[in-house]
Amino acid sequence: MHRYRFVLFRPLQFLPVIFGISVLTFVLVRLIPGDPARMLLGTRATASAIEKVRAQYGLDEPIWLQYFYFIKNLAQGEMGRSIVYKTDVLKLIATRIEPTLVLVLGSVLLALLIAVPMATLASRRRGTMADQGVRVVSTLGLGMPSFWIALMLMIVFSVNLDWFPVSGYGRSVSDKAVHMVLPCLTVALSLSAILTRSLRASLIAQINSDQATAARARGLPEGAVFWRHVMPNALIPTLNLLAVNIGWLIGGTVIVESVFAIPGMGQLLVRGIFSRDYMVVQAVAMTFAVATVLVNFLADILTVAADPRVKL
Amino acid sequence: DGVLTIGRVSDSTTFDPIATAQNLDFWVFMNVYDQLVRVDRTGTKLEPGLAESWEVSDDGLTYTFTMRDAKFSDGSPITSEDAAYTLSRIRDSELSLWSDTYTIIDSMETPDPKTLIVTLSAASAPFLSTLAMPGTAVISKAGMEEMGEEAYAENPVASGAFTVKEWLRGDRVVLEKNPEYWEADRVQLDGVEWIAVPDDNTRMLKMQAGELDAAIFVPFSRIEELQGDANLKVLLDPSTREDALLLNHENPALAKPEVRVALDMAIDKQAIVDAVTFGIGEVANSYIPKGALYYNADNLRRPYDPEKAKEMIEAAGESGLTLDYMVNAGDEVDEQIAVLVQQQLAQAGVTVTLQKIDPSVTWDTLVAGDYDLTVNYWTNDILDPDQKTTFVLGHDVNLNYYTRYENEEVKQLVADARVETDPAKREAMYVKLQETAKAEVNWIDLYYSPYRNVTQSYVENFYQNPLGRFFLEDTVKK
Amino acid sequence: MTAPVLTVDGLTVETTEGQRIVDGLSFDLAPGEILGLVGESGSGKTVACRALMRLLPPRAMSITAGTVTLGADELTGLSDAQMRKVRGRRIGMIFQNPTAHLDPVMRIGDQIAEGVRLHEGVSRRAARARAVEALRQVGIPDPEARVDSYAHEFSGGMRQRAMIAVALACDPEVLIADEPTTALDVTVQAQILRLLMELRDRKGLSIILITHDLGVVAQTCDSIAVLYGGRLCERGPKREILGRPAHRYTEGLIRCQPTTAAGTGLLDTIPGQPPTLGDMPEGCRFHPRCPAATALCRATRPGTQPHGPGHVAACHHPATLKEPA
Amino acid sequence: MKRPPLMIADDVSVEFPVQGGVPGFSRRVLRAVNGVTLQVRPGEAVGLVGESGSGKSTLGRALLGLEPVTNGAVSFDGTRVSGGTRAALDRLRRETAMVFQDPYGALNPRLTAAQAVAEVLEVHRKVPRSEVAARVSELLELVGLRPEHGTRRPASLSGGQCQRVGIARALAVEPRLIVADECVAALDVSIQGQIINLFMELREQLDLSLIFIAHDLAIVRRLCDRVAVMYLGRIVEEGPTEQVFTDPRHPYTAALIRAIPEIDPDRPLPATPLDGDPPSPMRLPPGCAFHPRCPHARSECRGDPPPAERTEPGRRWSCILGPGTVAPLTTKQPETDREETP
Amino acid sequence: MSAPAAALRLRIFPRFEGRITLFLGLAVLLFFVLLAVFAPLIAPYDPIYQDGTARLQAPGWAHPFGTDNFGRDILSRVIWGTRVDLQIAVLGVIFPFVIGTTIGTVAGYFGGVVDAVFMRIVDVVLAFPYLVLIIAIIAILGPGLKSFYIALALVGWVSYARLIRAQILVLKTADFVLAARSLGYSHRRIMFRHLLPNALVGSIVFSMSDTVLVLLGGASISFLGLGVQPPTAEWGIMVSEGQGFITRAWWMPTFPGLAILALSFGFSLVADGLGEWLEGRK
Ligand SMILES: Nc1ncnc2c1ncn2[C@@H]1O[C@H](COP(=O)(O)OP(=O)(O)OP(=O)(O)O)[C@@H](O)[C@H]1O
Ligand SMILES: Nc1ncnc2c1ncn2[C@@H]1O[C@H](COP(=O)(O)OP(=O)(O)OP(=O)(O)O)[C@@H](O)[C@H]1O
Ligand SMILES: [Mg+2]
Ligand SMILES: [Mg+2]
Repeated sequence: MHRYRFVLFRPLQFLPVIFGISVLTFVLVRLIPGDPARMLLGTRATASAIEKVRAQYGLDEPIWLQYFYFIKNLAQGEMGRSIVYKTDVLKLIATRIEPTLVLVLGSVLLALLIAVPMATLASRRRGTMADQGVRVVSTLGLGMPSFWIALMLMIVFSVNLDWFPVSGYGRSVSDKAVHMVLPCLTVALSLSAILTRSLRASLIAQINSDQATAARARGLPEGAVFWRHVMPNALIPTLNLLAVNIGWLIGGTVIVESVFAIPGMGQLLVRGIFSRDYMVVQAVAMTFAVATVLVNFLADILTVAADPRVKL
Repeated sequence: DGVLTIGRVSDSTTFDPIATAQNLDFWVFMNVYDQLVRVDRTGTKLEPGLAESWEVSDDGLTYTFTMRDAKFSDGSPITSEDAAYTLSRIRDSELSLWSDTYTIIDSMETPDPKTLIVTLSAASAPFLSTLAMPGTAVISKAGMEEMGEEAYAENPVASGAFTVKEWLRGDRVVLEKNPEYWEADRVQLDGVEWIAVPDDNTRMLKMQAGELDAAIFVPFSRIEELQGDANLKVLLDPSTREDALLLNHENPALAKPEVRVALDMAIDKQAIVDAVTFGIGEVANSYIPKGALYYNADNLRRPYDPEKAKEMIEAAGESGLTLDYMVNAGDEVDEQIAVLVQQQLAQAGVTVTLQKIDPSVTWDTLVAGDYDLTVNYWTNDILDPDQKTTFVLGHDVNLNYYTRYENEEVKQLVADARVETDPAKREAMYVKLQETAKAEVNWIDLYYSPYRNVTQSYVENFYQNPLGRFFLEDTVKK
Repeated sequence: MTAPVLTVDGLTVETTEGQRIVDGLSFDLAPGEILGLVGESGSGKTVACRALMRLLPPRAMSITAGTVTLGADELTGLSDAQMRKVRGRRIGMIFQNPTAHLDPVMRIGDQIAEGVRLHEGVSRRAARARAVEALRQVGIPDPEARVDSYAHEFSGGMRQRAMIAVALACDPEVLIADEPTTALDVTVQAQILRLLMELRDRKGLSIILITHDLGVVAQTCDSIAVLYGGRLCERGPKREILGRPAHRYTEGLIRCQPTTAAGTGLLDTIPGQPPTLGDMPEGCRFHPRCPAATALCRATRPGTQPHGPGHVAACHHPATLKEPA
Repeated sequence: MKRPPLMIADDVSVEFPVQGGVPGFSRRVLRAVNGVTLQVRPGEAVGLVGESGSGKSTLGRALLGLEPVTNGAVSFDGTRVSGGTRAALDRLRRETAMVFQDPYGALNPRLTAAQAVAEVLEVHRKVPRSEVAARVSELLELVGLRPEHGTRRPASLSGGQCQRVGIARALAVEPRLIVADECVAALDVSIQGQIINLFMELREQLDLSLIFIAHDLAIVRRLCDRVAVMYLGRIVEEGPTEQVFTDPRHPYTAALIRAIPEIDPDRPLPATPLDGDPPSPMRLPPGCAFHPRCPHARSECRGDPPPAERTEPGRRWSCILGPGTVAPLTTKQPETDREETP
Repeated sequence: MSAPAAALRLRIFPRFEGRITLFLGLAVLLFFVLLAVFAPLIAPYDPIYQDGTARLQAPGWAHPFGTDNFGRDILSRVIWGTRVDLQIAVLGVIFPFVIGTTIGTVAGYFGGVVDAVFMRIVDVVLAFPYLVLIIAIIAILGPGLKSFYIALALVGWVSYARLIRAQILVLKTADFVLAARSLGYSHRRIMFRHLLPNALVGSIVFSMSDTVLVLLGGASISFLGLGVQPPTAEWGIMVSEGQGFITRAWWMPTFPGLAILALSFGFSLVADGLGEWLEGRK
């Protein structure tokens, strides 16, 4: 169908973004003061040892040459070797990508599970105490630092109630599921606050929309009007908001992963930044960026699928 | 089951002993590898490891090790060849971060599988101690050559009590009892899991929830609370850790000894111990940690006297002194000390401006000398005081630990002490060094503090030796 | 005369702030009649019709007085559930802006079938057949294929036809058409008006046609009701009103409607501006713009008086009477 | 004596890029105005009528240099302005103005009426700063607003009043030509007349040229000297208003005139309204663009090239039919001759 | 009759909708502003004075919010922290707002290459995890508030640019812009006198809720140890430092946490109220 023709050509538009990201990460990482060799060797390093490490990772080359190698490797599907972990960065990422993926997807799912009923309640009972209640709850959800939410959840649900493990990722599928409830909930609480607000606003707009009035004029009960005509139309902008916020969301996993000791990409990235592990930072940032781009691409496809008017 | 789970800040980075300088890795190396020579539990004596015994020639240049009957985890015998390979690798390999320490090894011979003869290019009192450093963990030559360095670094052939069963990068290292280990009878645990839990609070909560058998590095602030938990045992093992306030002697004011002395007097170390360590630490009086070899218990303790300090500073013509204090961002204890020092020095008329710096930049700043004051800590890698003394007083490459303290006499004394083989004379030399350092205030000793670990009450014989190693051979889970 | 299908008596709609948007509106609708509801923007035409359907924006306005009777049922007294059975099934409604009033993400056929299935409980298949039939009735070519289209795939005229199909799918007795052609081109407007008239002829539908274009009314309606400032000025048979307007506003409206007839010089106009909700004039709401206004007009609201066969007007000084001294 | 034309559009086309093509490869365009030739003389009012989407607004904007012309040329007062120099464009701006359909949308909601008018005076330095206020009230008075209206923002003015502000602002530049784009379509009938009358008076007083875009032919007949009928981007008929109304030569013009509702209970709806909708300008039919809806269409109409333009003195139209073939409009008479079954 | 009853029932809220929220929000903000301005007068203690004899005291008469592990009065620190956190909320939003608005306006108005270039930059920045980018920039500039503001400005403008650009794209097709062009106004005048004031509403509402994100961002940055210099009292630092004491001295993280929540709540209310009020005025 020609509405989906963009699927073929949109990826071309990604190229400049991905190129931009590669430059940005590369430059950013190298602008950060601090020497990876010294970080690796610690306090008792000798100058010669430092020189040796720098040479080993090509850090003594001019910066443009380093970038050239980076791009060259990238073109060959390589991301270089981690200075700290002394292994291929792609291999590292391969082991770390799943927890982050689960965390992000789980959070989104959970956030939707929270936001949809809340926004429904608020928009259908607009102006009542229920609406105000939802507003207060969502504002509070938004106003709490995630590390704080995490701590509270741990104390209540893990230490006191012993329902979920405090932290970690788990081994088997069911084990992982149990481990990821609290981390996902942590992210979902603030995410759902944003989604609830957005969804509530679009629901209200749709509830009062002409097409909803027309549906009522056909004799449809309010429930049918809401679920068949209001919700589908209101959900589309909210899903797009979600896609735009994916970078924010992934950023949020950085803290959640370290609090919950989830061996994911966020932790890898932060440790990478703090230990100046250039290759790791570059690779993870690139991965995140590509993921973000893909998510937005997916959102485009979804929007086109959900809204017959949209053509891209 | 008999698997001990231990929570720590971060995951291992490699199993190649020569390629890392991180304690994180050392802890696990000591479970997986054995060494020719080990440090004992008290951290004051060397004891035989894979080397059953050794002899030192009179000139102190030739060391002859006799290897015991032991096997790698793949069942192959551990020979002197392997030991020699291990040492030559740490000295020569591209990957080695420790080459400098071992260039003193001139040559090695292996006349038979049980004998290793090491010849040094110069006599060195601390040489044996350096053989107990984690980098010299004995690896299998055949294994390394067969697997290649990268594969070995992921799944090593073990010479120690445990083998690596599984390594989930970023999450945990899973160790399994090594039945081939020469002391396998001693090992009670079926396995060990080193689990990364970066957040201190989370780690402690995991202990409280009973999800870990042990956790290392308990924040000072949590000790009292955890001690009150009947299910937990808080272990405060003696350490060689000393926290000291570094002074940059290049600052014209700090170059004056009387100013440094005044600052030492202006700082109420006991208050710091009380506030920061909740009374768990102990005020330090020497750069050599308490309980370590040649520690001088009688070293001077300057009384806290801000008034006098103020007078001295004024007398030195430095009234209105302003100093930049470099704080390691994100290190809670560091920030707390900084805040206290700032307040205390204010009473002596010294203005301290705090400068938060990303920890990864700290070293560059220290190297560049862009600071006046900063707190740092040191733990000994080896039991011999030479290492720290050289770093702190010996005019080594690191500018006397970046304080830029200079005293030629001291420098000479450090060099002499290194080669002095008579223990009594050596001790006298180190006492002299400690007294001089204190007198001249190369830096300001703040406090000693123990290692703070916690285990479930059913765990026994879990300990950290003063050099920071965990030996789990005797650990039992009841 | 047959009994009216729909009787509106004294219908009053107020906002929550207490402003009267529709003030005592009364009229009735005979079977097969097309009633033109005329008035300027903001005169309350839309609100009045939504009030008939009890579809006023919740919490913003409500019916505060009056009754609406459809056949034997008094709509104002029905429960919400009962009222839903009236909507779509007995009264259909079409709107000015077809684009906004069709669900953009639901197929046209499904929107038609939705009401049919709800009201008549027929199978999915049967409802679809009905949808095809409804589209055929309103003159959409190739309805079998077009049931699966989305609104945006239709042209403006087709969308309006589709809306009519939605409204007529359950064969209502009354159709309320709120400015159904304002957004359309004149040539398409003629098509839609023609369609409405045909449907009336074929099905005996009664239609309330809201518009502000007297021309449309003249060509399509049987009778006319004129609204001004939320109140009824005048109502009666088309020829009566257009030929012998009684209310000064109606008269002015007819006078200032431009015609295609040749003419020169300035157009006739009604001076001044229509009143706004905030400041409704006392007395007759038209008096500030009325050439014949007197103190009486400024003070008292005129009552409706008969003015001819089926023709009533609310004016103190009807045009055909002698002008006051 | 006829004066030379003030504005000349010569074979003007305007194209818009549309989405859907492959980025960087093919470019799909929509030709909104397609080879239009039109002249406006000083003091003349030209009506531009046609269905929605036929390109009236686009043409109007192109004439004022607000839309880039892809083909052809526009000249104003003897100077070429399309693709012309900056100075020519500046001059065009200083001597023309536009009035819009949506009276609210055309005014910045944040400026009061007086500010909106004053801004023009300041930008063009029409009067010294000190006299701006006086000139503003003069202009407001000219369009029939009281001074107190000047202090209000659009939201607190009625539609008709806003439209007057828009006209006052247009007059502030002292233009020689005004393009009024459906400027009464959004207004109530009782207000429409007031605005039209205002235009008629202003034309009289100021010797303005006027391009009056509308789809309400009744108003055009009253106001304009000449009328041009557009269909899908082309002018299909143009001529003196009276002649076009009484004797349309193009069947589309005839249908347009017939479709206008008239307050005449005796005149029923046209029995055969024009069938179908205007085709999308993206997919123009070959030949005469009107042929799919034309009751008189013959096979010649369906093939390229489109019908040649036929002219008579003062008139031109693009249809193969001869004069008198399409029904003339006879007002106030029932069109019994066309009253057939649908 | 049910109709009048319904009218009565429904009359309670709509009239105040928006306005009441707005006033409530403004009241909360005003409260904090007063707290910040009069901190020296209101705070019972010196916020950085360490009283070695009064460590970790539970809330009581002498210290209503208790003391921390240095014996500092938490109430005083919370009050003084208002100064820093209000500054974070305001400065952390103002710079991105101004930069983003300007760029968004120019890009949206001119379109074409300018737009394409800026939007690709926006894409790149958006594709980067937000917090990570901020951490990286702070790492470059060195920890501290100034770096935080610069990082926020460098990263945060993107949202505003997108928002404004979208508005401008819609508005620039409005008749009043065409009118301005037909009247020969300069691009600058059209952009900044005509378009921008009309496009700003959405961004202003967004900026109010953005302050909440900035406050939390500040807290997260403090959590990672990259925030203000000690011993400055700042809520985010107080919460993250107090966390370790949660089971032993719950008051240490709780009160500054509540302060963050309250201020966020104030800003959110203002955002909601402003949004609804402006919506209602249309
Ligand atoms: N939801 C609402 N809340 C408050 N007032 C409203 C609402 N809807 C309409 N009104 C007011 O009610 C009055 C009548 O509006 P209505 O829409 O019925 O007019 P109309 O005659 O249909 O006008 P138009 O020809 O413009 O459609 C107007 O003054 C309008 O401002
Ligand atoms: N900026 C634009 N980009 C793309 N297409 C446009 C643009 N402006 C107008 N068009 C298209 O050009 C054609 C002519 O539009 P124009 O607005 O000139 O018609 P019009 O005759 O003024 O219609 P109306 O009576 O509805 O105002 C239409 O098909 C329209 O969709
Ligand atoms: Mg209406
Ligand atoms: Mg137009």
